[in-house]
Amino acid sequence: MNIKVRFFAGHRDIVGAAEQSFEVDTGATVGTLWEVLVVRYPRLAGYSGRLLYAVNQEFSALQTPLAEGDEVAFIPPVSGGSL
Amino acid sequence: MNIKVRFFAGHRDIVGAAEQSFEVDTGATVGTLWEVLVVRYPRLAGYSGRLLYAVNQEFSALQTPLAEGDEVAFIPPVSGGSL
Amino acid sequence: MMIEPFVISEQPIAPAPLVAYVQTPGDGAVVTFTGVVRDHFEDRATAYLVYEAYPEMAVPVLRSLAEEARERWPIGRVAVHHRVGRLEIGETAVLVVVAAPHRHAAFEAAEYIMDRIKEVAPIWKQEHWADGEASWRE
Amino acid sequence: MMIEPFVISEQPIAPAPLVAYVQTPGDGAVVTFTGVVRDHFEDRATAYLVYEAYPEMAVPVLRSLAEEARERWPIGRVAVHHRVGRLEIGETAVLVVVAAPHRHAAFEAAEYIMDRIKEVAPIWKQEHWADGEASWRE
Repeated sequence: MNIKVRFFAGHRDIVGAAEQSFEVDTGATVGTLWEVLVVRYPRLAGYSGRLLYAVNQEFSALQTPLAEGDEVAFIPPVSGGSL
Repeated sequence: MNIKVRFFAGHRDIVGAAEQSFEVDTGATVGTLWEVLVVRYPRLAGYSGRLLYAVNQEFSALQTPLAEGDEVAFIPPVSGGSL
Repeated sequence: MMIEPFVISEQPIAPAPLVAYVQTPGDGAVVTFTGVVRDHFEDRATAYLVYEAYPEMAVPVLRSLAEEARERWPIGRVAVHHRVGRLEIGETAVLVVVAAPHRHAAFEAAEYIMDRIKEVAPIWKQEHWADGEASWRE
Repeated sequence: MMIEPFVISEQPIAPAPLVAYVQTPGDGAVVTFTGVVRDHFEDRATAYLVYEAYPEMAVPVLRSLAEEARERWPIGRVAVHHRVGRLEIGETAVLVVVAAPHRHAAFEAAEYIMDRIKEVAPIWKQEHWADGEASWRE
């Protein structure tokens, strides 16, 4: 399945791109896609467990299954501290 | 002692004046002045216990002693309900 | 323009100069409370309101309420303007503006000041009902 | 003028149209939170900020946070505008405006929405320090 991944903020700096496409196996989930990314970009590992996940602009979970053409975003921490 | 009394809102409607002067005995307090007013304007009695008191624009108490030339205000309830 | 932070006036209240006044470079949060004349109170239709103040006392009271808030929360500048006279529905009767380094203090302090205004500031409101009657809100 | 209540934009935020938008004749209270770029963070001097958003998602998230607040408190209209791009010290990054019949609900809802924005809205802040370094606030 072809999945589009959007990268923002610190993630975009690490990956060097705002958007990339990935081929994943049928049955892949948000979590398995994240593992693929961490292998390719080891500096992402520090974000594990501190992320929010979105599939097609909806909040999702690591267990959420993916489908052909989905847009996935791994949302780095947004807690902008205290305005 | 000559004391100036300011009347506001519902009090002014009852008394029919925004300001009046009263002669009180030496030793008079905010509380004794209020009793004088209630005798003269019985409709003020309903405000007893629901007032704030000011002498010379400072919050005061029923026990506060008065002095010649003081300006006293009996402040009807200001709780404007809930904006 | 010279801004007076604590004012009782018959003039309409313009929020922008007050918000600009409280904002200093160290404060990241500004909370503004706008009290607006509503069209009803407890199911009874309002035509307009008349506010009256004891202004020589009310202005120092507003200033002291800001000091009370400052003793409780780390806040920056505060401004409070209250209108008196006749106000139509939708007009602003009171504006409380509080700046602070962090937002929670600004929210708490602004609500505290407004609550205290309702408790002790010598400012009264006369409801003029749509049916022609009038009554002081006590 | 047609007002969009939930907006992510590079344009400066003008509070007056949003405050006018949320005000309806039944609501006596309007609470406005203004988030302003500060000149420092934890003792380090800031030069300017850059905000970035996932806008296709952030706008619906802002709308859903207003709905969350509406389930918790009796409130009227809500508007949230968030700026992105480069912001100088003193500029407004975010404006949250909540109207309600009564003030406590307006205060609570505005603070709740702002807290939730900080928790889940896909909007990031890059601090550009006065010493020339830059870092994402995470």
